[in-house]
Parts: sequence; structure tokens; C-alpha cells
Amino acid sequence: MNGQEVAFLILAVIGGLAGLLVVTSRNVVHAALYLVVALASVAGVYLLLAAPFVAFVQVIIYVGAIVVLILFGIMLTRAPVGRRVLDNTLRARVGAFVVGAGVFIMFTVFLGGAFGDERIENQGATATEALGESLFRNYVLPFEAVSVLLLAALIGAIVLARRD
Amino acid sequence: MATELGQQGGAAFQAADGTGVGIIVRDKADRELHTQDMTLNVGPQHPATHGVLRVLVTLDGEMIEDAQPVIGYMHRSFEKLAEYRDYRQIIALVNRHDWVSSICNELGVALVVERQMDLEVPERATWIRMLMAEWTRVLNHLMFVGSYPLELGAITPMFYAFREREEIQALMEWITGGRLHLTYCRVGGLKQDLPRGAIQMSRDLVPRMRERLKEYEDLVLGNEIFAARTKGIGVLPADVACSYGVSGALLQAAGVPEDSRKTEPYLFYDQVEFDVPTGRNGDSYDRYATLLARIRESLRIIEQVNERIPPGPVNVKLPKVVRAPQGHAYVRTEAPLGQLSYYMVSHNEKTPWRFKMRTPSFNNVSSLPYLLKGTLLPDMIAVMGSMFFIVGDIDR
Amino acid sequence: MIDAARDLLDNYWVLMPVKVLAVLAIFLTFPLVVGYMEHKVMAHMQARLGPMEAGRFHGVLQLVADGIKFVQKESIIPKAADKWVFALAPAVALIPAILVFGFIPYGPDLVPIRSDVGLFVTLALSSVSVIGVLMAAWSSANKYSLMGGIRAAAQLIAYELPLVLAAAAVAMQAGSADLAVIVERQGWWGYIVGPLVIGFFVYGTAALAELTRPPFDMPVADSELVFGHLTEYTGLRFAFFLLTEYAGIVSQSAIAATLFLGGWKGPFLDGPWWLAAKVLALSFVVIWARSTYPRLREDQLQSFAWLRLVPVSLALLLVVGFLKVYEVGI
Amino acid sequence: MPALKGVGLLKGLGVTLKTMTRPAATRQYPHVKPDLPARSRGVIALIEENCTVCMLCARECPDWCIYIDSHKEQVAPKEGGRARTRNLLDRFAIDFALCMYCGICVEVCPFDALHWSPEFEYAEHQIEKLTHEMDTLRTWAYSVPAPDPLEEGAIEPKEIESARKAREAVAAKAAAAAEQARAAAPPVPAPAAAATQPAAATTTGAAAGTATTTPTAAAPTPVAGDAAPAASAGAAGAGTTTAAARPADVEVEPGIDQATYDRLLAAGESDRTARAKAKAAYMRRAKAEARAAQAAGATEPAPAPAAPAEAAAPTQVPAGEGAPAAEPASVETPAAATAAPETAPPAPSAVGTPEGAEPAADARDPDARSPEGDPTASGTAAEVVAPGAAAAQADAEHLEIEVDQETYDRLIEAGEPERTARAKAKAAYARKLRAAQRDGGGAGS
Repeated sequence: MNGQEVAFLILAVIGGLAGLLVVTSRNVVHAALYLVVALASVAGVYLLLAAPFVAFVQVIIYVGAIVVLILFGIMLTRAPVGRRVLDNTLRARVGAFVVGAGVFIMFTVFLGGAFGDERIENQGATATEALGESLFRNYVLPFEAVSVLLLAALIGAIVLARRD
Repeated sequence: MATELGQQGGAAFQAADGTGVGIIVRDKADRELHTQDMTLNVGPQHPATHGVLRVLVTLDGEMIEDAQPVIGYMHRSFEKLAEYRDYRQIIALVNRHDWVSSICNELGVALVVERQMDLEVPERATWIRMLMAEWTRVLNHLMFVGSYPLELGAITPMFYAFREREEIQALMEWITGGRLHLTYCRVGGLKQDLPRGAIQMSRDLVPRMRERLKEYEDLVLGNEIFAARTKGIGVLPADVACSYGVSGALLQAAGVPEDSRKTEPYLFYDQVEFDVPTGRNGDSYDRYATLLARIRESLRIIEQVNERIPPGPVNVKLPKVVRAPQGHAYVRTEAPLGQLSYYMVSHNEKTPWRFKMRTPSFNNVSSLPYLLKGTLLPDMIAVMGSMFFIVGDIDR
Repeated sequence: MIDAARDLLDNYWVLMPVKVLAVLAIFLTFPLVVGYMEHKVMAHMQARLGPMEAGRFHGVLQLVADGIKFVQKESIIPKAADKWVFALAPAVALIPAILVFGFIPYGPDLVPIRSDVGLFVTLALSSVSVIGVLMAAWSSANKYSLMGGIRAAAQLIAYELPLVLAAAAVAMQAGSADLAVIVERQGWWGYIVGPLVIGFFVYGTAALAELTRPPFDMPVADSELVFGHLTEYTGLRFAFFLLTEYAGIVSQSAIAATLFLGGWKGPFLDGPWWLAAKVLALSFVVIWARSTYPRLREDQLQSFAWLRLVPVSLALLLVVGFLKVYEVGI
Repeated sequence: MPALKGVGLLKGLGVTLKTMTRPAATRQYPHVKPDLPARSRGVIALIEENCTVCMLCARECPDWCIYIDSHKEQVAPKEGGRARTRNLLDRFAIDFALCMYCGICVEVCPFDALHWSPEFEYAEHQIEKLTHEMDTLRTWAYSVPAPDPLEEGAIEPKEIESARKAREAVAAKAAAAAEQARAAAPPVPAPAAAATQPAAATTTGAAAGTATTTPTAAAPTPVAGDAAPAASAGAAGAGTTTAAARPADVEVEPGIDQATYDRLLAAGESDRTARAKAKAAYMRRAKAEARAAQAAGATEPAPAPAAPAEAAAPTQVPAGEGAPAAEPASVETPAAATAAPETAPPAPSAVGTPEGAEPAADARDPDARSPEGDPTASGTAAEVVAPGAAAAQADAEHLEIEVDQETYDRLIEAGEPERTARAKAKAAYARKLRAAQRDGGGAGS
């Protein structure tokens, strides 16, 4: 077990614990804050995998934007101010459990199926340049497709939200 | 309380333990999206209300649905107090309802008593009263010229205004000995004559103030952010203004050239040249611009008065105990904030039998619900700041 | 001997603490200098003198005195507040602000932590501070705090975009996201000669908004929201937020200077002093704006970001890309 | 949002930048004390010697923050006649926590016992401590500045005008006398006195005291010469006469004007009022007669020779006219005063004892003073009177109000401005003086 693995272990534990707390926390704002920790540890994992660009983009987008947006939304609508808890109903819990378990199983199956016991060696640092090349040369079509999809979602959201 | 709200399906905002601030949450079923009104107390202790005015705002998001000014936190029963004070004491008292325009307040009292007593005030005293009243007007307007941008986030004009005020204040202090509550007018004249050199100092101050006014125009009035914050905000049309009894800069900004100094001249205002500035749109921007223009006009009056103070006494000889004869009198003056009137009923005693004040701020603020309806919460500050009120003048 | 010293310095475990100490020193001195500058510059712009007592000479130790005062003050946590979140918020806001200093190139070989995505690191770090603000806003259990927090979040999300886009234009121009490389590829006049001058203004405006400094200080608008998310904070925790603000000014100025003004390069002798001078000059502008402008309303602020800054920065990105591809040199 | 054109934004930046290059408007207050104008309403000072416990101030005060306690005392008649009662001031306190600084008390005080002093640093940590007693109020009297001269075209208050005229006449006559004296080698005091008399006799009310100027002190000649040009001199003169010189006013036996008394009673006035008014009427008449008699017998030395105090008063005047009132000139006052008591009959000169002040109050008709008289105009009086009265209190010993040099030096060293230091030093001196006197058992009475 080398240093990298130890670091990964720590990050994985932190991330896993935080993820667990996200779903078990009885306070929705706390849940969002645990999500920050979880996402940050994922960014740490990216760093370990020598993909600093992805790691920092993860921080910018997920921590800096997505979670902020979530928090923003929560606070704008029904955040219990202070220490008050907002307990979920049993139905919601069951639903959440089903969805969570489903996702977990799906990933386990997919990843297990794809890699199995194979040990993937660290391939050294990925230069940002290489990342850009692969994204805009090799995978430019999927990339564009995803962006068009996102754009459509964006416009759809605006259309839905506008009342006039 | 919080639990109650929780049972209702959760409140948008909940107070800590339900203490202090009251929250009224109403569901709105008739909307497509489920929104809740929130009632927010702005004040009585809030930086934007300069003093203890409380505005009960009903919010839909940041949109104001309803705003009710709640007054009376500073009520000091001036009118009742005045019934138990002799005229000199009333003069000392009324200094304090609008605490930044003391001379203009006490002038009204002196005038109303003089009217009732049918007293001829020496010319010199009248001119000096005008001089002091106009400087007070400048002082008062400078206060708002500084504080309004402060409410919109510009800190600097406040300091400039106070720099200017300090210079005028020095003149006032030299003349009267006081800084805020000057107590300079007396029934029948003034407390004492000017100290030697005061007129010259007043002469010197006028061009300096004019020069400084230019700075406000550059720093505040010409600023695009300021314009964006104030143009079209809090539009008070002339007819609404009139129906609320709004007066002063607010009314003039709405385009009504009403000014007691013009329409019903007292002192020697009919002998000096000045204009009544008016605005076009009646919005916050116009109100601020009118305020600046009013300072210019006041400086114009001061310039003329400086040269016209005749020699002579500043007082008439009165008996030791001043008694206004039986009857009643009404005097209407243009205080810096608007029309200030005093109505006095006298039963030939040393105190008035009834002393009614019509203070400008009270009427001006009464138009707040009209102005605030449908504006955004941040605009509330922009509107309230441009109402140019003094809480003491509302509550009395 | 010198070689031995160099060897010693090459040792990671020796070098790291030295770097940490240096970054901490910068972090502790520069914000204080800027804070003091704000006191004095703003005072003089307002025809005042500002602090004159602490430290005898023109109040030079005013901020130190303030710090001591803050330490002595009672640290109040409101009864209804979420204690942990409330207590952690200043740290969450402050720590990223410190870390940013680690990635800034101070000189040719003076980059504490060099990363080929240094630009993104700094941007990522400065975006984390928002979480601290939101934590503070929510945990205070105060309506004004919460509203301030919501405004802050909305504003920061809105301005993050033009900020990143303007920075991306620079990265595109320089062909690298490594801050040290970006500096090296600039002349001492930086990138403000050419189309990137627009980027500079976009970045500057967005950074100002990111820092919630006037004229974009709606989240802490004292005449409306008392003090926004800082309303309930006292003592040392409040001081941390204050420190974060000044550190933010310094770090944003430093990044802007690095991206657009040629960093440590200067007309005569290259070196960290040029960066320091540029940082101070930019901080001066930040303070200058504060003492001159009223604040924009929240919706004006938003529409300014979305309707003006974002399109402008996107267009800029296009222009720079076009020039880069067709090798029309800047 | 309207387009940000930017011109206004740049202009704004220009304004702030321009201001930055200009000197700041800040005043470094604790280091640099403000130079407050003479009319400044800083704090109310009391010259207790002048107070006759008439209670006007306490009654006129809009918020009743003045507390006065007094007791009545029988005064033995001087030469026959009836014993009289008078009010003695036991306590005079102002609650500055209540005071609204309107200045009505200062304005109504008929005997110039209250003055505005520009002192303002008297904040306390407890609100009760803001109730200041006589001692403190007295201390502040030392920093009462000379009043400002009035603007051109102003009409002088009556008492100032008459005092000024009197002094001008005195000066003229004294100059003439000096001329004469130089001509005739041995200076004869009588003519000088004689010269003074007619002039003074024309004065009324407050300045009447001047009429009794005696030739005992050689002071009037040089002094009055100095005083002549000063317009505000009148203030000093008036103030002085109301205070120190009042005892020297024409002495008449108190009595009651029976006619007035009856008339008033018939008019339905209460017995007390009627009696008081009748008394006043009697006094007025009696005094007028006495003065007429004096004027007639001009060569005769005046009956009440305690004059030097006010003779010296003009000395102070030029100082008051110029800069801070606390010029050495005023310090001379008691010096002159000390010369007097040798010839002074005991009763009126013993100003220090309350009895000394009392007859004056009795004898004076408060109504004679115009109520709208310039109250601060007599500000100088504080300077003059204070030392004068204190010196008188110290009886005939050589006690002069001076600046306590030690305190003065210390304060100057501590960076206090000159004015404050001097005032404080003077106060310190006065305190010491009084302490010494108290220890000495009040030799005066």
C-alpha cells in the first residue's frame, strides 16, 4: 500500500461518510453542506488520479456553483432557520432509499462489469492540453451533443418558470 | 409559534423562538406558483428609518404588497406640552420636533404669537430671521443631500454634507451659541443681535457653498448608478401628492410650484427674488434634484438678505409676561421639509389654550403606502430616503 | 556552503514549511496594508483624516488595534443559531482565501505551489468562499442574514461566469492555465494592450462583485440588511470575515494583475515588488470605487451580469479564439 | 437598467480624488480644542455672589432642572431702623442631564448671576453626577469669555449703552482732571470725584453704581482712558455694577410707600405682592432722591465709598474687547479693590458675606432692567466680578485672583490650549483661595 492508496482510503472514507450523512441528515441545509464535503473528497480523488484540471473544475462547478445553487434554492424556499429540523415523511424516506439503492446497484454492476478485478495503474499526470485535445478532437461530437442537451434543458426551465 | 407554522406547511422565514419579530404568513391559493406573503417589520430600529419609524411591510418575495408606516414611537406630546409653557419656552420646545431646522420651527411660533398680538417686528429682526431661516434651510437640505446617497450605499456625500454643514454651523453657533437647538427667535424679534462680522461671514459662505453644490451634482446627481436606483422609483404624481397634503421638495418634485414663501409670503419673502424649483416626474431622482435646487435658491435669498439688513433694534419692548390676547391665529410657513403651520388659540393667558402643529413630515410620510405599493424591497429604501422626513417631525 | 543551502532548500520537507510561512506572511501583511489603506484613502477622499492615534504615526497600527479589540470581544452565538455551522462559517470563508496566495507567481522563480491549472485553482478556491457566506447567512437564524446570504449567493453565481470567462480568455491567449506561464508570456505591459483590455474590465467588475464590494455590495447593504450575513457575528469570528474580505481584495487584485497586468514584470527590474505595486494600485481602485459609488439594486446587479458582462465576455472569448487561431498577434 | 454611460461614474471618481488631494476637514479634537465663540452654550456658570435667590431661573426653566435652596436670615440694622430679612443661597444646582440648554435661565436672570461658559467637557459616567452644585458652577464662571461686539447697525442694549456713555463721560472728565492735575502740582482728589459725579448721575439702573465713585483710588484716570473706545466695555461696566458695585449703591432705608400699598390692595393684589411692590416703589423714590441729593452736593464725598471695584472694572474692558478675557488687566481688578476697604464702611463692602450682597437685591428694582437686555453682553462681568467678589470675600487681605502659575504651567505643558489652561489655573487659584479662607475662619465677616 503506497501513499497514494492511503490518501485514497482517507478520502474515500471521508467522502463515503459525508455521502451517508447527506442522506441521513435530518436538516436539509446540513445535508447540502455534507454534500460539499463529499464533492470535495471526490475532487481529492481526481487529484490523486493526477487529473488536477478535472479536480478543480469539480470544485468550481460542483462546490462553487451546484451546491451553492442547491443551498440557494433551499434557503429561498423552505429552509428551517437555525437548528430546527425538517423531518421527512416515511414515504419520502422509502422513495429516497429505493432511488439510492438503485443507483448504487447500477454503478456496482456497471463498474464491476466493465473493470472487474482489473487493477488500473496510474498513468501519470494528464496535461490540461491533452484533456482539451481529447475533448475537442476525439470526443467533440458527444461533447456538443451534451451541450445542446444542457442548453435545451436550460431553455425549457426558463420557459416553464416564466409566467407571462 | 414556529411549530404552528410548521403545521401549516412550513414558513418561509421563521423567527428565532418566535420572539421579537412578528411573522404573518398567508398562503396564496390564487397563484399558479405557491407563494407566501411575508410580513416584515422594518424598524422601529432600522438604519433606513433614521429614528424610530416602523414600516410594516407585506412582501411577496421582494415585492412590496402593502406598507403601513407605524408612527408614534417618538411622540413627545409637543402640542400638549405647549399648553403648559409660556411662549419663550414654546420656542425652546419646538426647536426639537424637526431637529435639523430649529430656526424655521421657532420662527413659526414667533410669527403666530406676533400675529395674535398684532405685533410689529423691527425690520432688522425680520431680515435677520430670514437670513437665519434660509441658512437653516440649507443646513437641513444638506443633511438629506448627504444621507440619501448614504442609504443607497454611497458613503462619501454624507461626509461632504457634514463638512459643509460644519461651516454653516460655525456661523450659526457664533450667532446663537447653539448648534442644533438654536432658540434664537423671540416673540417680537430675536434673542440678541448678530455678532460683528456675521454678515460678512455669511457673504463669504455663499459662493463657497455654490462651489460645493457642484460636487454633489458630479458625485451623486450625475452618477449613472444613482440615476438607475432613483429614476422612475417612487413616482408621486401631483394630484396624489396634493390629495395627501404633501408639501415641500416632494410636492415641488411632482411639478407643483407650491411654496408658502411665494404663495403666501411671510417675513420679507415678497421682497427678495427667488424661484420655486420643480421637478417633472415626481420620482426619487427629481426629489433629490429639487432639494439641490432649493439649496441654490436659498443661497440666492441669502445673498440678497446679506445686503439688506438695515440698522435698528432687533426687538420690541414687551411686558415681562407675554400674553397673547383672546382669539386664535394661524401661521403657515415653508419649513425646509415643507409646509409647517401653527394654529394657536389663546385665552389671554401666558400659555396658549391650544397649540396645533401641522408638520410637513407627517403629511409627507402618509403618502408612503401609495409610494411603496408594488416596489421592490431595496427600492423601499430608495423611496423612504427620498421622503426627506424627520421622525420627530412626524410624531411630534 | 551555498550548494548545501540549495540542497537543503530543494528538500521538500524543508521547502514546504518555508513556503507556508512565506504565504502566511503575505497573507497577514498585505490584507492589513490594504485594510489600513482603505481606512486612510477613504477618509481622505471624504475630507477626513481617518485613524490617527494607534501607532502614533497616522494610525498605522489601527488594524492591529482593531484585531486586539476583536479578540477581546465576547464571541456571541445566537441562541437559535446552528452552532457548528455558525462557528465553522468564518473558517470556510477564510481558508480558501489564504490558499489562493499559495498559487500566485510572485516572481520568476517565486511560485509557492506551481500547477499547470493554477488559474483554475485560484478560481475554484475563491468560489468556495461562497459556501462560508451561505453557512453564515443560514446559521445565524436571522432574517436579515438570510436575505443577505441569498443575495450574496445569487450575486456570486451570476458573476462567477463572466469572471471565469474573462480568465479563460487570458488562458486562451497565453495558451496555458499555468499562472507562471501566463505571466511569462506577457510583456511588462501585460494584456491590457489589445482586445483583452475588455477582459480586464469584465474581470475587474466581476471580481468586485465577487468580493461584494461597492457598488456591488447589496448582500451587506447596511441601510437595508443591517450587515447581511455578518449581522450576528461578533468578535474574532467577525474579524475573520473582515480579514477574508481584505484578503479577497488582495488575492483578486493579485490574480487580475497576474492575468492582465504582467504580474511581477515591470519596466525596469522584474520582481515581486512590481506585483506588490500593482496589487496596491488595484486595491486603491477598489477602495476608490467604494468611496464614490452608491450600490446597485439586486435585480440591476443581476441583469448587469447576465445581460452585459456574460455576453461581452463570451464575445471576447470568441474574438480571442479567432485571433489565436488565425494567428493575428496581440 | 439604463446604460451605464460612464461619464458620470468617472466624474464621481474625479470628485473623490480631488478631495483626497485637499486638506481634510477633520479637527483633532482631544489634541486641539475647539475655539468656541463667546455665545457658545457649553455649560451654565453661576456667580453665586450675584444670586439673590429670586427663583426666576428655576421658575422659567422649561424642564425644571434648577434646584435652589435658601434660608431667610435677619439682618441687623446698620444705624437704627428695622431689621430686615433676606434670602441666603444654600444650594444652587443644575441637573445637566435634564437641562436642554435653551438658555432661558441665563436670559431671565436679573442680576447676571448665570452665564454661559464654553466649557463642554464635563461628561460623567453616571447620570446623577451630572447634577452640578454651586462649587462646580462657580468654577466654570472663570472661563466665561467676553461677549462679542455686535454687528454694525445693531442697537446696544440699554444698560450697556448707558454704561458706555457714563464711562465715556468719566473718561473725558478724568482726562480733563488729569490735565488739571498736571497743571496744579499737588493732585487734589476732590475735583476728579466731582467730575465723575455728574456723569454718573445721568446713568440709570445698573450703571448707577458708578455714581458713587470715590477718589480713594487713583485708578480711574489711566484706566478709564483705556476703556473709552471699547463698545463692549459697557458690558463689563454693567456687569460689574450689578455685582461688586451694587453694595455701593445709594443707601436708603427700606420702607413702604403707603400710597402704592393701599392702591394695590384696593386693586385686589395680595398682601405680599402689594407690600413688595410698594416697597419697590418706595425704594425707587428714595434712591432717586438720594441721587439727586448727591448730584447737588457734588463736592461732598459720596456716602458709600466702596467703589474701587468698579473703578477698576474698566481696566478689564479693553482686554475683553480684544482677545480672551483673561488678560492680566483683569487680574488687576482686585488689586484696586484691595485698596478700597480701608475707607469702606463695613456693611456694604463685605461682599463676601451674603449680607453684603443682599441689600443690593433689596434696593434694586428688578423691573428696572429691561428683560430683553443682552444677557451675554455682561459676560465679561464674570471675569471682572469673579475676582472682584472673591477678593472682597477675602476681605481686606491681599488676596487677588490670579492665575495659579503652577497649574497653568502644568496644563500648558500637558498640551492644553492657552485659554483653557488659564481658565483652569484661575479656577484652581480661586479654589485654593477659598480653601485658605475657610481655614482662616472667614475673617471677612
